[in-house]
Amino acid sequence: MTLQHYLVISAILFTLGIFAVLTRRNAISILMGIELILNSCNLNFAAFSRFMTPSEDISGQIIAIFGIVLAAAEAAVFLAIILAIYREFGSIRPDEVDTLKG
Amino acid sequence: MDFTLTNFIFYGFALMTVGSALLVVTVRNIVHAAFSLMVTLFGVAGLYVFLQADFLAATQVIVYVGGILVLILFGVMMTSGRLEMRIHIERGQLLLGGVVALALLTLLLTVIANTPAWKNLTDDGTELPPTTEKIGELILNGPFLLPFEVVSVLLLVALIGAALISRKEVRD
Amino acid sequence: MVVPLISIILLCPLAAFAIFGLLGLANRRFPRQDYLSTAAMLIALACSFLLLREVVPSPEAHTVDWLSLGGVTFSMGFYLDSVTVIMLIVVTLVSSLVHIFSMGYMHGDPRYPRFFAYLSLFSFSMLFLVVSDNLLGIYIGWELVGLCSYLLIGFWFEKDSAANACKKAFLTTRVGDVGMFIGMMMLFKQFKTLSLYGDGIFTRITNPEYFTADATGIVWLSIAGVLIFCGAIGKSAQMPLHTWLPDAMEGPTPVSALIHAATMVAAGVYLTARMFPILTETSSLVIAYVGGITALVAATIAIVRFDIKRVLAYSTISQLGYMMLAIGAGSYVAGLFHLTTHAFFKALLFLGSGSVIHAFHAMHAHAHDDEHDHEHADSEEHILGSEIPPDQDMRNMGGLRHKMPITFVTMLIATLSISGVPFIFSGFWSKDAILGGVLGRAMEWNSAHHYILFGMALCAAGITAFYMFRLIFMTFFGEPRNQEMHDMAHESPKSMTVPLLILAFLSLPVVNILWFNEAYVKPPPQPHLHAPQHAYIAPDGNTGGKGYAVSLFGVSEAVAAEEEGGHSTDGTHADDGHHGHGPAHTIAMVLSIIVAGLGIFLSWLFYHRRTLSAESVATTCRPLYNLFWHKYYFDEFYDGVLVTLTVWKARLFAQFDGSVVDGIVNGVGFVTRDLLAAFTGAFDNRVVDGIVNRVAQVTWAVGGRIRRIQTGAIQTYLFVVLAGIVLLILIFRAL
Amino acid sequence: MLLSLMIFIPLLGMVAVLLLPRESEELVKRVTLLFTLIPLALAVYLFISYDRSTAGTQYVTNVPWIDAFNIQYHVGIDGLSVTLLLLTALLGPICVIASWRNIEKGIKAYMALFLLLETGMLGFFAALDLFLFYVFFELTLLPMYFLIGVWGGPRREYAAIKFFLYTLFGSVLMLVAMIAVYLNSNIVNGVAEGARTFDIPTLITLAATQGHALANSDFQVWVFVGFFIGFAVKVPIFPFHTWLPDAHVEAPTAISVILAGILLKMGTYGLVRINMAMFPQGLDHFTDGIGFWGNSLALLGFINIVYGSFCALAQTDFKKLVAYSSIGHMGFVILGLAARNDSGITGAILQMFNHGVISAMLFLLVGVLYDRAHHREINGFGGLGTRMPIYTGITTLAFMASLGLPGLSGFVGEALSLLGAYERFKFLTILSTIGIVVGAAYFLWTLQRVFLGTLNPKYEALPEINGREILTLVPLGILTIVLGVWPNFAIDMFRESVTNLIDVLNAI
Repeated sequence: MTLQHYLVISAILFTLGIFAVLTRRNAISILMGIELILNSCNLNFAAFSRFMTPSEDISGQIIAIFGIVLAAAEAAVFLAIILAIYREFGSIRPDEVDTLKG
Repeated sequence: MDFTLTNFIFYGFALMTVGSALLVVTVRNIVHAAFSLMVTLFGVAGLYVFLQADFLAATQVIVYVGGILVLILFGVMMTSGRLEMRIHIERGQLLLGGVVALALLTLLLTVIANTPAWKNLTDDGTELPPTTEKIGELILNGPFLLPFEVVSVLLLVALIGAALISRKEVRD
Repeated sequence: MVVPLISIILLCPLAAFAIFGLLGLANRRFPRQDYLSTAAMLIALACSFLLLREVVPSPEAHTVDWLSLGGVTFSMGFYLDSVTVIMLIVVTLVSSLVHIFSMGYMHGDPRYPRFFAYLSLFSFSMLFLVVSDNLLGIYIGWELVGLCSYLLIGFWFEKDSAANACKKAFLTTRVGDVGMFIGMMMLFKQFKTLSLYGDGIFTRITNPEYFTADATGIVWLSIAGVLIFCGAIGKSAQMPLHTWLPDAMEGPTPVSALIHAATMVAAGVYLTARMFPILTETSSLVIAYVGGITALVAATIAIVRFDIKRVLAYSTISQLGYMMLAIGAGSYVAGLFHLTTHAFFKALLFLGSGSVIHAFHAMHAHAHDDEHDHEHADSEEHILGSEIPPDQDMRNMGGLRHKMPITFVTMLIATLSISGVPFIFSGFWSKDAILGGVLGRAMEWNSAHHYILFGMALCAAGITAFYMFRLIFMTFFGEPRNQEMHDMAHESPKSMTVPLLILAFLSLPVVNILWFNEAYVKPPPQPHLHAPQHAYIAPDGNTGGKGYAVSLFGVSEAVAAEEEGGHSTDGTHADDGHHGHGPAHTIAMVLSIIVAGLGIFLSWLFYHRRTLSAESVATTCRPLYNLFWHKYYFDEFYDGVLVTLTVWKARLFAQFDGSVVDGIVNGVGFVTRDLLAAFTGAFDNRVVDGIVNRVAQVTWAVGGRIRRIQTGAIQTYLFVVLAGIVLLILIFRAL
Repeated sequence: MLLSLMIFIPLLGMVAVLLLPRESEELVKRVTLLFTLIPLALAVYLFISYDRSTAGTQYVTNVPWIDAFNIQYHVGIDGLSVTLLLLTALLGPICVIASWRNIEKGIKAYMALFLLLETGMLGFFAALDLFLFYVFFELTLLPMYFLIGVWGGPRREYAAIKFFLYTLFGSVLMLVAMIAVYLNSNIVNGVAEGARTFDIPTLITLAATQGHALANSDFQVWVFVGFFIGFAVKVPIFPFHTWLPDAHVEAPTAISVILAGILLKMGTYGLVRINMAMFPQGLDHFTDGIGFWGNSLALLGFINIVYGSFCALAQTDFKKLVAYSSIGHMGFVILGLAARNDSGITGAILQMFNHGVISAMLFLLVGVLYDRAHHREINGFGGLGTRMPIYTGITTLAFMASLGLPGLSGFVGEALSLLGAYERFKFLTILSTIGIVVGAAYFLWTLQRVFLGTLNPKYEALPEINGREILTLVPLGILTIVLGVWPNFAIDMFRESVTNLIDVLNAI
């Protein structure tokens, strides 16, 4: 197993996440895409920590843990916002929520 | 490259992760997508194990699978009411998104392949003692104390904020 | 002793005003502001008399640094010489008497306390001006008296005429002040100081490090001198900035007496006298001619006025012209002597007229009360700028000498004095000194056309006698012309008559000679006043290092001494003086007595015996009469230039009463306000602002197009961002 | 430390105000007042304890802030800044008191923004790091925009946006110039060495060093122009002034006071602190009296004086009149600075301070009248002198001070500026004296139309100025008189600084 294995997996996850965010017309699906992206990042942290630093240094893992915590916070807020939007607009399709349209 | 058991399991996890992620972004049924995501998260947790990150793997399972995924399902149920909600996708957007995503992937892969510092770094296979204790030391008694506290406050704020936003009656 | 005394003199009136101002802020009043102010003035008067003894041995300046910069220091301070003391006494004395007079005259006015507070502020400012040892201090006092004049002319500001007059006075004098300020800037650039004494301008002017008296230097100094004199033109109402003074009669009569006759307007003369050491031949000539023309022209205008206060106002302008003429001609002492005597007898005349007006006004107030303002609003005369309130119209008076004996007698004394009736009246001596000085100067110049100056002065003297007696005859002699008003008239209360009596006493020469003399501690006044008082610029063109006139006393003595020591021509100066002045004095005296007698005689014929009819003369000399009545048409001339442009606005111009520069002031005001200002205003709105708005519009329009990109769909945004990132990376990798 | 305390206490006050419940308006006002009074006390302390005998900066705090660009949190005061700090701190509580009754909506937000504004202003005058200077400069912009745009008159949005865009336009040029200075700050004889810096005192030294890129005269001229335009908008100088009347007319009274009293001074302060001290050769190019460019700065001053005065004469809106008169008076500052000698610069600085005091008084007075009559049309009044004697008295004092009556502070600054300018620009200075007459004309004309004559029957019941309003005016009135009678009181503070500045200017 080389570092590049992990990086490739992570890159695929990232791309899929981006793809989901770009194409899915459902806010919850977008959230899932974002989770994929965050996971790919965390995976990178762990991988770099393993391969690029001395083995007893596990700072990368801690950053990954922070990342997970952030993901949790983000998910909570995201869902709250989705709920609020749903109440307001009766829909969670992002293309229907365009108050900011110029 | 030799197909040892370890290697075999690794590729298994890798395939599981990537495949289920593909499902997440392609299936039309949102509930199915959510379950595929669960598989992906498990797969990543497995990969963490390969990276000697046992605590991280456990956290991944507990927080993601136990927390976030459940949250997502709740969200699905509260906003659609029906379990079989189909995800709307447009052709044009699919195409454009696909192009951008592919371009991005190509880019990333090129970078990965061409960065000299990352080449030929193989896993030396050293076994680490369980990392839990060390992580505890680092977080509660080491350089990560302040970030840890900040992140705790952030989490608190996010939860209170989420509760406030999703309340039925928002003042004004 | 000097500094504390002067401080007391200055602080007393200031404190009286400050008390009023501070209490006023809390809407309270000192119970008797009138007593307070008067007491302050009396203390100042007492201190001024104490100073008489302090001064003479060595005039000195007492200064403190007022404003110190890195390289330059402006100091403030007192300078005390005999002239200062004379002015101090004149100001405090007249001011005290006017304070007392006002207690009677202003009694019952709703703003009675405020009047006294203003008077106090004025006294402070005037005294500050007088004792200042530097141009900056003089300028400060100068503007402050202008403010007081503004406040007091506009004291009855409900009257539109008063509101206009006070603004006009302030603005007109400010035009002159700007000239003065430019002069100060010139002097400051050259001499690096604005102090006059000590190591000031008067010392540095002889120092080649600062000033060389070559041809350019003399031209430069002349310009500076004339510019400083501009201030005096404004403040002392000389031609062509004299038009504000007659209008200033809108103020209460005691104010006219104090500010617009005795003290403030004389500040211009005082300033010119102070600047004596830097005057060159050219600037002296300018001053002399301005003074001479003013004296003559104002006197002729006064002949045909019917408003008792306007007659006196024009008379004041004329007399101030006299003083300027004297200073310009080098008769420094004569000019100041006339300033002093004039202060007393002109204050007396104004207060006397105030007494008459008061007598009429009391009755008038009962009869008409509110209609006062509307009465004249539309009258023909109003447009001509000579609106006359009935209580000031001499055509309503007559035969008052029995009704108001004290007023009559005191005013008669003043009139005799101003007319130059010989020997027992002070005006004779001072006026004669001026005439003698001017004639002497003309002889010295030995150039025919400078005799014109003497001619103008002599004519003015005759005319003065004529119109002053016209005033006396019309007011106090003959039959009452308006029986109703005559019946109501009465002698004024003691608070008013006592100051009249004191001033009448002061108009006697004995008194003046006594103290004027004592202040000098010099030979007796008469020969002194007629002696050569000027060591002149040599008439033979030998102007080398002394292109300036030198006075006899004050610090300039030092200059004179230096000159005598340094130049071989000093003997010639003395000779010139004696040759020029001996006969000049005699001739001038004889002539002046003759013209004064002639004037009085004519006046008697016209207005008392009525052997000659003023009306018929007016008819026969219609053009001349019109010339005087319309104040030399200057006003009409200037108005006319603009009226061709804006005939329809004639009434607007008529609002301002006008004579010569009224037209200019209005014209400038009009051009700037209605044309230039409107134009700049429009330019500002249309062009400058327009450019700004145009830029905004373009931005707006472009924004309108661009905003369509903003779909509001977050996925689009993300798409653009990612595509952009990918592109950027590709581009930069390609490079 | 003291200085930083003073700068950030209003910010603390803002936080405190935001934490208060929105219903308790009285409390909000009192807290705001308290948090503006503390800086005032500190400013007075600084003013008293400032060592007048040296030109160096005092009360310096210098700690690294953003290491990557060598940006420091560097604050300190010299004589010029301490004078303006005092003015700012003085106007703070006065404006709070002036806003006590006439801000009807959102008093909490208003006060919070006001405190933020005060921090920006205080910081600006104390900053000694170019970057910090810029940050504070921009920091004043934001609250000002909202204060005008939310609490202003009928055309408030227009005015606020105009103000914002104008200033932003200027500050962009300033930013460019600033970056140019930064990038050149380590180039000596064409070779880059050492670290770049934003530190103003260091830059001033570098700009005077032979062979340093900053000392190149062409470079100085261009950078001078960049900074100049940035500050010119604030002053405002002739072609950049049209935001001022609009902003003034629409802004609420207290904000007009701040605008005229402090914000305009930020422009002239910047000119002295940056343009003159840092780019003496650039300054020389525009003030050496040779040719068009050599007279250009004085010409701008002259135009400001005459143009502003004439425009003021044409106004019938009381507030607009005062606004245009500000333009005229700031012209004297420019003229004095262009003279760059003792009397010119001292006069200009005095004029800055005095104009801050006097125009604050004028705007407060206009506000008093507006609160009662609900309009500002000069011709719509008449004869108020009989009805409101105290108000008339104070207005007369302010007018007289503004038109330059000796004995009041306006005169000293004006006279010194002119005296100084005459030594270098004779002709322009003589022409500028027109401004003195026109200034007197419009103020006296206004005085006549509003206060003299017969009382307009509409205003027979107009109430007299009340105690609170008098309280805001009295300190300013006292300052006006004190500085008029004893100008050394202020000049003592910055005499050494000015001498020092002139030495720098003469060194080239």
